[in-house]
Amino acid sequence: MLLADGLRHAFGAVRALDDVSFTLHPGQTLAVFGPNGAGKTTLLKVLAGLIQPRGGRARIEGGRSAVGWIGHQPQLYGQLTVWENLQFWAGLYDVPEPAFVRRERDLVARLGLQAYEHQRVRELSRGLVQRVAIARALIHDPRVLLLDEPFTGLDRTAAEEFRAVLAAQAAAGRVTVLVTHNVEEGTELATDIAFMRSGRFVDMAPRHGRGAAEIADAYRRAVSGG
Amino acid sequence: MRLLQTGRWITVIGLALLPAVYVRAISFTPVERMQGAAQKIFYLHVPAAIWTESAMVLVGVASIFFLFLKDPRLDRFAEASAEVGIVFGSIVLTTGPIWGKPIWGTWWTWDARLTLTLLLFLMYVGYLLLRGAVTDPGLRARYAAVLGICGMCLVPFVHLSVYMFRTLHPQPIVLKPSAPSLPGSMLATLAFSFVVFTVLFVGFVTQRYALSLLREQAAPHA
Amino acid sequence: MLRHAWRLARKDLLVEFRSRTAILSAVVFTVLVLMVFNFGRDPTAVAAVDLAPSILWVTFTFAAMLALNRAFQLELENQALDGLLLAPVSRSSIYLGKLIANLVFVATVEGIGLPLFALFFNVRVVPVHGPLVGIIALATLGFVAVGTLFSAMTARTRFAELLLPVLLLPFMIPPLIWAVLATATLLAGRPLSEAGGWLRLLAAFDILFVALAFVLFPATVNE
Amino acid sequence: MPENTPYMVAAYIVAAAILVGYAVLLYRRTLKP
Repeated sequence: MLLADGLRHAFGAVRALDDVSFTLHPGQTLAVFGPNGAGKTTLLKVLAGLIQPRGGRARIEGGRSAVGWIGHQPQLYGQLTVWENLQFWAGLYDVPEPAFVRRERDLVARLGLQAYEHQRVRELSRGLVQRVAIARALIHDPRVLLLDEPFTGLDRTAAEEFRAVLAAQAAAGRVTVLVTHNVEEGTELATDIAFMRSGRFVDMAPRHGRGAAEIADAYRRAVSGG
Repeated sequence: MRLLQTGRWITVIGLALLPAVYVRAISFTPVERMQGAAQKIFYLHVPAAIWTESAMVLVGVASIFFLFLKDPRLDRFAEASAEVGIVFGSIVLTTGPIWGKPIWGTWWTWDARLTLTLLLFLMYVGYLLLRGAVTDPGLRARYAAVLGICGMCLVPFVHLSVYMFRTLHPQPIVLKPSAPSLPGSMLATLAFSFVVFTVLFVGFVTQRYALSLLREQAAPHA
Repeated sequence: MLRHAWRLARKDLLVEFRSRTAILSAVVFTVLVLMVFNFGRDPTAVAAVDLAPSILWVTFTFAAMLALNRAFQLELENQALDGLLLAPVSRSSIYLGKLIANLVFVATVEGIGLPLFALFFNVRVVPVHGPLVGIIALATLGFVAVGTLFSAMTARTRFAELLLPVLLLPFMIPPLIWAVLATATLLAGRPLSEAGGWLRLLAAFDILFVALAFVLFPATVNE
Repeated sequence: MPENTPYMVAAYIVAAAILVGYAVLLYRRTLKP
């Protein structure tokens, strides 16, 4: 469960978050669309606990160890192999050895990384690195997944695979918050849609099966009109 | 801007009193037998040195409170006193050698007071360089605070190590715990000079503080 | 906390010794500085023994400086700092991890530099190697504790390589003074007790600045 | 008593120059922040 209650934050004079509140329950995936600088990344960082908000509070059941983060920076060490990276990060999340071995083998299989397990991350392609980043974010079995523009730099097939993995995660009862300025990418995954402009939720509603095109013009109306 | 006006007025008063200090030191205070006229540099050198060191303590204390209260005013004050610390430090680093040349025969001596001031001066420069190198105001303020606190904590260690290393500096006449061995009139002149330097310090810091306030209002960071 | 710190340190050292560029360049740098000292003095004018403490400590100061520049570079090159901050790991264990990694790195360089120093300047180090290593450890801890804290700040600025030395050197001077004096006493064969005052100062410096670094480190990473 | 008045004069001039110089610099900087 994830709760955002009256979140406010500002960098100097610029208001990054202006009274943002919502609650998400397991299985829900919220896609937040908004132009660059609307405060999307700030929102994610506040939810993840990277930034202390000036006002209001964000609460995630299970605290920081229940949070998985995938951003355009893979958070991996190029010199280390895939396995070493996963082991390092799992260690930080205090994943017990047997659980680590089981989860690592399962994630590597599901993400098709068996052939690269002992290769240094530096030598992998962008698509593969993104998959390792996903494995890293899921290695400690987080209840909440925070995704910051995860599709950037991915070609069509890699994006497709990525969506498949995320869909499986939602089914497994995880809460996901996806932040992107690209409406087409985020829509299929979402159970709820929110439009964000200059730190405020202009609109937030369940998707009710609306397609990407429909959401796109609702987005244009909301962002320009408001 | 009211603050700027007060800062300017204080500085003007300070500068107006400065000639009074000069006159008093030069003509109304006895010449010291052993060192001759050069000893009168003492009346400028010591107050400036005291303020150079105190400015670092002010930066440190303001930084400590800043880390707790996150109040930008403290950060501005720390920056202002660091810059004024450099100004007073440069006075010490110029008058010191000028005083040293006739007395000890060399322009620069690694004695306690000068070495400490040089280190303080370099730390102020480092402090302002760090501030210059970081654009994001929040980050800059926090980094400057961390450095300011470390700087303040280093001062006592510099005192200890430099005094122990070797010192040519005449025993600290005024600061000696026992009764100051300065005749009344000299001590009075020193006190008067110290007051004027204090006025100048306050005037400069107030103006510099107001300046960064104006800069922030003029171009609020994106 | 220690567990996480050790895991972090192991990762740093694994990456550092796997890429080997940093450790090799630090060692080569140390040897070169020793050579510069050797050719930089007129052997007839100044006896090696008198100059030895300063040579040793200037070399170690700059070797430590080199290593500390790399401290947080790792996180930045791999853009993994956010990952560390996100993990349920206390800020002080991140600092402790970095501190341990840097200490091991600098100790390795010093471990190679010391025998070479003794060789190049035929200083009889063996009889006093015990207390000498003690002095080196005390001073290095002081350097690296402050250096790790500062490199967490300078790593993200534009000209980190220049800024770190400028910020760090004033903090290295007091420990450098005491270490040189203590080393001189030792190499001159006088009992260690004579250097007691300096060692106490070194210890006091270490305790204060390690504690200070632990307290201040979160301020350098938390937004 | 050694005759070294010129040193005193030099030091006094330098100190005054720095103080007045900084005051002017500050004044000019505060005119156009």
